[in-house]
Amino acid sequence: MRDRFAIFGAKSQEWLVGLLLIVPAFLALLFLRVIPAGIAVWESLHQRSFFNPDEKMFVGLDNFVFLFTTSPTFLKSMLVTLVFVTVTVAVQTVVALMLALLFTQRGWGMSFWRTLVFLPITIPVAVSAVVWGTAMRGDGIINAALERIGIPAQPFLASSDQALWSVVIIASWIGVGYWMVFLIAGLRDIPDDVKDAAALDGAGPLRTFFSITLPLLKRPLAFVVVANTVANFLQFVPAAILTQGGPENSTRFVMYEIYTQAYVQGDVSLADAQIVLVLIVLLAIVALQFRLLRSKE
Amino acid sequence: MGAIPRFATVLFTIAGICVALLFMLPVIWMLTSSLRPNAEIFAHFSPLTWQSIVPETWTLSNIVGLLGTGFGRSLLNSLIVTVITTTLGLVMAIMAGFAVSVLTFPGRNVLFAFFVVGFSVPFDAVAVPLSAQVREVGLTNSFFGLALAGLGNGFAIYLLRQFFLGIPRSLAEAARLDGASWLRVLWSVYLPLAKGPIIAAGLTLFVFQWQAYLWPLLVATDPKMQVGPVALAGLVSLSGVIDFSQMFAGALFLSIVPAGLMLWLQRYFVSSVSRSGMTG
Amino acid sequence: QTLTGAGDTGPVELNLVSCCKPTYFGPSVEQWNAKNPDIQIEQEVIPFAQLNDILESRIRAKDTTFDILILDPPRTASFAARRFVLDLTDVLGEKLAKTTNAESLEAVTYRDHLYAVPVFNSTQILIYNPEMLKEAGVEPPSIDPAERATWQEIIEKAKTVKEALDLPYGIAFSQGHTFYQLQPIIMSAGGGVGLTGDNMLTPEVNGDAWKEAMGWYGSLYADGLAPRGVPFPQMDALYTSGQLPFLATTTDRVREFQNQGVPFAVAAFPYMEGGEAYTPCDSFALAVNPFGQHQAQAVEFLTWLGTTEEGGFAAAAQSPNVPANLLVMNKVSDEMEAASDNLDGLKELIEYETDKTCAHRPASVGYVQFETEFLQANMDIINGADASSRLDQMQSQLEVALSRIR
Amino acid sequence: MAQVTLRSIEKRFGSTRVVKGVSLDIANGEFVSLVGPSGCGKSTLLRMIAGLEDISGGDLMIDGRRMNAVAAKRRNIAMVFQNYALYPHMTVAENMGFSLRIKGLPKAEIATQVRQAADVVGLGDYLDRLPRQLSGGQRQRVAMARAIVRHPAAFLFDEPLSNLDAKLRVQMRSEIKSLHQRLGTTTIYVTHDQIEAMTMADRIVVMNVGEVEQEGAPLTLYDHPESVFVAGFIGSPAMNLIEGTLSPDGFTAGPLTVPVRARATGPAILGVRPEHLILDPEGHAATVALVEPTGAETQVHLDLAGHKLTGVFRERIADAPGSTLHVRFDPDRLHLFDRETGKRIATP
Amino acid sequence: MAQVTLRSIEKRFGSTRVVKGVSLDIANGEFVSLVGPSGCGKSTLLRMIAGLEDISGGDLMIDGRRMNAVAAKRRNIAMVFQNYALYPHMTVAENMGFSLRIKGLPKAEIATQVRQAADVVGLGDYLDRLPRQLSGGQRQRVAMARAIVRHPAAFLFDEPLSNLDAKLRVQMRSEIKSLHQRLGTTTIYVTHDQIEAMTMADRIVVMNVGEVEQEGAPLTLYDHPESVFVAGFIGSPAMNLIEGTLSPDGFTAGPLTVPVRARATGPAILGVRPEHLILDPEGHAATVALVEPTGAETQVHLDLAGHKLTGVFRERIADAPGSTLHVRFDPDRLHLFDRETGKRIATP
Ligand SMILES: Nc1ncnc2c1ncn2[C@@H]1O[C@H](COP(=O)(O)OP(=O)(O)OP(=O)(O)O)[C@@H](O)[C@H]1O
Ligand SMILES: Nc1ncnc2c1ncn2[C@@H]1O[C@H](COP(=O)(O)OP(=O)(O)OP(=O)(O)O)[C@@H](O)[C@H]1O
Ligand SMILES: [Mg+2]
Ligand SMILES: [Mg+2]
Repeated sequence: MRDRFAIFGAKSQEWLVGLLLIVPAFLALLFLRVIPAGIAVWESLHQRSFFNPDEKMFVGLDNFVFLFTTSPTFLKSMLVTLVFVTVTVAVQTVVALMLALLFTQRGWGMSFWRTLVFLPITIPVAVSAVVWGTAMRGDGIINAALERIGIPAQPFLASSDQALWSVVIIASWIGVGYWMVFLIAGLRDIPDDVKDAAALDGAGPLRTFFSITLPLLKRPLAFVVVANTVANFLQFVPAAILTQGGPENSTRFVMYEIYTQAYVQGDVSLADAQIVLVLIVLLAIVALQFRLLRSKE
Repeated sequence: MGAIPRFATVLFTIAGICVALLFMLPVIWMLTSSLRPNAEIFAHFSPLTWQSIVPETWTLSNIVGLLGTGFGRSLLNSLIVTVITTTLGLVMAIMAGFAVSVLTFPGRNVLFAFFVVGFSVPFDAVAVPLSAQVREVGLTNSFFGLALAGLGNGFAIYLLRQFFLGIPRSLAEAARLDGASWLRVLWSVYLPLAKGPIIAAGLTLFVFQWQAYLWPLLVATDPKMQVGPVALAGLVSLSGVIDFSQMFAGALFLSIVPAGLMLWLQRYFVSSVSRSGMTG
Repeated sequence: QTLTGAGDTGPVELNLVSCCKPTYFGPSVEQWNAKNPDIQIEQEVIPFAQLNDILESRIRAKDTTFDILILDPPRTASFAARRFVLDLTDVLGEKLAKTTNAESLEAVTYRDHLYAVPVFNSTQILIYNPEMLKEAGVEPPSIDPAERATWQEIIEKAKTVKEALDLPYGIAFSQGHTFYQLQPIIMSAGGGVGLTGDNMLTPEVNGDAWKEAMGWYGSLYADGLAPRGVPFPQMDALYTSGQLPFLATTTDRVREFQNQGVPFAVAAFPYMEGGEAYTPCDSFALAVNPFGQHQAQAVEFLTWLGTTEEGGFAAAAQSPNVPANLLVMNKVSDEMEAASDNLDGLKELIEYETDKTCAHRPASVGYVQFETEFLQANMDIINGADASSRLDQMQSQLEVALSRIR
Repeated sequence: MAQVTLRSIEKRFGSTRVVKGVSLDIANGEFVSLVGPSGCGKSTLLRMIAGLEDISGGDLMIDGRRMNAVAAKRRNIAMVFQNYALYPHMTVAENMGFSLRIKGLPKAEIATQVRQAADVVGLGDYLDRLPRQLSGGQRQRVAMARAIVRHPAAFLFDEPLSNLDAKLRVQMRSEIKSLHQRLGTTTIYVTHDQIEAMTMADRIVVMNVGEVEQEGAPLTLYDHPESVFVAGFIGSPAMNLIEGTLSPDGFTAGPLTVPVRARATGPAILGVRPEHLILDPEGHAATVALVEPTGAETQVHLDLAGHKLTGVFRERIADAPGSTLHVRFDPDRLHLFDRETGKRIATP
Repeated sequence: MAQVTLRSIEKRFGSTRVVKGVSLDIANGEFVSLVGPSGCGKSTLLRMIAGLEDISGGDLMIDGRRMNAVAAKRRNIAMVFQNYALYPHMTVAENMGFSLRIKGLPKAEIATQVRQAADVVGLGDYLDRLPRQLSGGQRQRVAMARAIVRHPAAFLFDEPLSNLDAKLRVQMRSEIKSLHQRLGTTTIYVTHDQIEAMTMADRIVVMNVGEVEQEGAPLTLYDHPESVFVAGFIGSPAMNLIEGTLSPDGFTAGPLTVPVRARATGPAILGVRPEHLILDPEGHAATVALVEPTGAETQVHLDLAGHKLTGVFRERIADAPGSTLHVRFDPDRLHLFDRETGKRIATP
């Protein structure tokens, strides 16, 4: 036993324990996510014959070249996705934070009201999409309400100008309550005495929020932003059901593009090339966010 | 805090109710729609009247009809699969989250980066090759096979890491000196102090699995293994017509379980105590 | 040709991948199981929206866990060319020719080989609300294919009724986003099926006829006559809740509307002025998994369905669709017509359309790409895009997409 | 600068009464020390004055205005917390400058003032560190500096020097005192350190289980404790207390008799401070129990006729435990208390 | 019980050397006090001994075994943290019983031991409270009790009494001492309290910026500090240090001349403890700057020929600032240090 891990110092056993604790999750992620992603990288360098899917040819970067030069939709879908993600993450994070603040205040039945806000995430996305699609119909309930207050009916999902924003609203209705939960957990973790100190230093509620609460919420906030980015980057069900990527490709999210490519049209190589690009873009964004949201504490 | 006027409490309560209502409106509409005949659902949008929300004819036939389609069984399947995923996934995530946040060892950050890559991989995109492998090892039509998709959840690990980092390290040190093994430190110190985040992580796993749709389609070919969301989507007829009232009834049934769970777990979201045993 | 499972003795369990409600194949499976203890069939139901996607990926992965699959006829070429379905020409070709609607058989034939047993057929009709028409003083269109109305006439009537009764809309197309429902209109305007060439891999979707038909179709929405911004699955509900007088839809609505007690009458599917009449056709067929373990037993079941009266009836029992099995076709349409006294002539109409006006979708390996592109273009046109330029765009995008098929 | 008045202030946590009707008048510019046993409610009282804890009963007046319902941030009071409560995400400089930033002072001005305050507490080199990179004492000094930098109407200190070494503590003590002299800011200062309490404060308030036992000038409390509790609490090592009986002959406890000048008779307690034990060959013979040299002095624990006494002597005493030492009590420095009530018995 | 040996122990945080080669031999059962200015590395040293911090260099031996790589939980060492580190979710009783529960002791046994330890620290009534419901001093006592209950091989205390009131501190001090006498457990005790360090320890180790300045028996350090640093650090109020020159005539600092018996000459520092200033009408005339009565004594800050001096007198002195006081230095108690090296200059 003596000095077996001497090079690591007193805390050496942590290495072994850490290893053991990580192994299950590591294997799960390795086999369920990372290896399939690796296969996608390999496949993206090949082209499978349509008529004989078993036959595959090494084509180098041809698939990528196709995506960037020939594909009529890929670049557009990347752009649409980036816009969607940026807006949705911003909207959802801000709203979720506001709700988290509201629902950590003292009030009657607060936990019950909070649960109601959380409820939408539990409804199958496909059904939520139907409900909102119905509500946003030209003659739907939202337009009826708008007309009541004197605003003309809007086309919402039927217009290439409004469709993306409509999907943002739907995605936010679904997600906001969910992200709120993490922020509530984070808010609860901020020590009271630090807030006390700020109050004595003369900080009002707003000041305390921006100078104390927000910086100390950085870790959970970083989680929400990163997780939300990834989740929305990969989100496509509402758009697939409601708009099929339209009108005029305005809601053609890149995951929908991949789904169509791989499942509907059976062009696996091209889909894999897209997956690789999505992964690269996503990791770049996440790395950037990590950098920006690193907490000092 | 001293000196908080009482009317603020009233104000916050009202705000809370308003927000909750706003989020509930679509759900309420679903609820009432599931209690009215299919034809009536879309009849009263414009202009807005009370009938848009309140059914003219109340009927339970949608719900009764729904239960006749074996929906109950699917719900039960969903529950079993989700419990498996949540339990196993949570155990794995807690262990890994603890390791990458509390323990210090070489390669820790590399491992964490690996987890980040892991959760950036779009699952829908790798589901097909994965389902082929699951089929090869003979896990199709098993609850475990269904649960597998949710197990490799890097999000839960990342989430727990973020919160574990917020627990003062000296607590772990005190426990170590008290003779606790690292597992014991995890069990006796970190778990009780991170109840809220652990519930949040559990919810992540729960919701992922509860909403799972594509994966069950790929690996659960036996109708006896059908899960709720798939059963719900099956209410669409050949020519694309949907029995909306039945679908809404089903959706509501599907959300009862997680909503109830959330309501029950509320009380563990108590104010954090993680720093209250110390100075500085 | 040898089929797997041919020599098997003892009980076998077959897996049938179908879609939609379990009742589609439920009665057939039950009746078969009751009579064939050695070959028991288990039904797996996949929601319609994902049916083809899931099948595609499972067969590509050489899934052996199912034996019979539901086949959407326009996919026949694509599936057959990739050997995703078993060639049934030798075992069933001749027998089926005697008992099955020839048009339906054609739809599941690729390069003279038969790949599936057509179980259902479909056609479309125009449903109208006789009470509304009467109130607005509009002459109802005829159910007689010989006196088929033109679309232009119908649109006029729809406008009149809409205005007279102050209805939100005049007409709806229950599958108006799909090529299935729009193909007859385009062809009636003189357009082709959209794909040509040796392999049917050359798009031809921006000719004058196409542009005219689609321009006309888009104008219905632009004018507010047809409902823009309403999800297509909700079109029927507009009709049943009394918000419009005309609904172009499939025959299966007849039974449904009757059950619901909705007022309706049937007219023949209209045609474009100066053109010929076409109607959509074809519906699900059953095929055999080339990687399945019990092909022989699967064929036995398909034979029973496609070539016997008993099997045909079993299949037709709960389906609102038209059977493809000629042995039962007559009786089923009789029943449908007899169900109500305002349906006189429905049987003749169905027989006429399935025989004479059937417009098959293009038998191309690239049909999926074609259908996907059409859906996008069509939705854009419905939402107000200029038909002409949008079809030009579709033409070029489709060329790119089809160029990937090698 | 502010005048702080407490009128029957109460604090309940659930059903536990932690502060039981405390009344105090603190004049403008006064320096008051709050002392009392651990858990007696000192921190709670400070927190109520600061506005961090709801007041369960009574009135808190600052400059004549009732402040019970005024938010903490409007009271312009600075507090050094017993557990520091530093902002973990801010550097030392940011921690200190936070209140100034809120006031909207220009950056350069903030930097100057922060640097000044940092120099006062000797943290000039640590301005860019985060709290977690500091030692315990360094953190405490940051907390001090954060209060000093603000020039508030009143200072509340909750054991601000407890984690500092003796040298630094003496230094900080005089810093605080000269600061007080310079600024004249009303100050309430909780401490466990006798020397701090005695030397810094204009007035000492002694608390016991949520109540004020006695208040007064430091030497008054020292020389004339009104109760056994105060007598035992003020002064370290604590006053020796001997139970006995008072008769016209003097004070008797078993074989021990001490002549006193009290008129009262009955059960009583005699108090004598350790430094008022005088080595005297003529004195009572006592057995040495333990000798503790502190350098400057020697603390000797004695057994005198069964009573345990402590004496503090300037002399280095090296007697081994068990040996005999002769001591007498300084007759001018004796205290007498009623055994029932614990109250002081007047001596003419 | 354990014997602890440190051989050139080093600690670096990044590039900062915080502990710079500390060597120490602590005998089995010894009670060692570790003192030094804030931030000098005391806590860091304790943490390395406990196994909470990796050792950057040197060897740590416990009972002759090299322990650098042994996990904290296997060292059987108890530590009272400077910031308490109580388990916030456990009651006082659970906090105390945690280590026993891990050892697998039966419940009844745990309850008994917990109760005993709680009584030692006077927390018997608080066993069911959570840490956040306790006052600062109460928390510190829980931390103490948690260490006591364990009967470990060695105790490490990091300023365990700093938040306690004087009375309780004296009481706890003797508790710890008698505990040590009873159990004989090797103890390393960090403190800022002079009296604690002097009276409790067998040996005092004085640290300064990561190094050991001097170690030895308490009185040795007090009477013979080897350096200016130790001279100034040990003793409170601190020793008066006067810079001047040593010549065969004695020690000269401006107009002040003090006869000393040193052989060396050159720039030097004269040290005299406050208690070794003696009131004497024949002595040097000094101006009173400040008078601080502490009750038992009076601390007087003086200005003697431009040198600031502090004197501690048993007498109550009421002279107003500005008045003159005559003092002389106890000639037997003078200390001399080299001004360059800070080292002690031997006096015969
Ligand atoms: N949240 C709470 N719930 C219940 N009791 C509490 C709570 N906070 C403090 N107490 C109790 O109130 C009493 C007074 O606490 P307080 O912190 O004011 O003491 P203190 O005089 O500052 O003591 P110390 O000198 O040890 O810091 C203590 O007995 C403590 O246990
Ligand atoms: N994690 C860290 N990173 C950088 N420097 C550190 C870190 N922890 C401690 N230090 C520095 O190391 C030095 C020694 O710290 P340590 O806590 O050991 O001091 P200490 O002697 O215990 O002081 P105190 O009496 O104030 O508690 C201090 O200057 C401190 O700022
Ligand atoms: Mg306190
Ligand atoms: Mg320290």
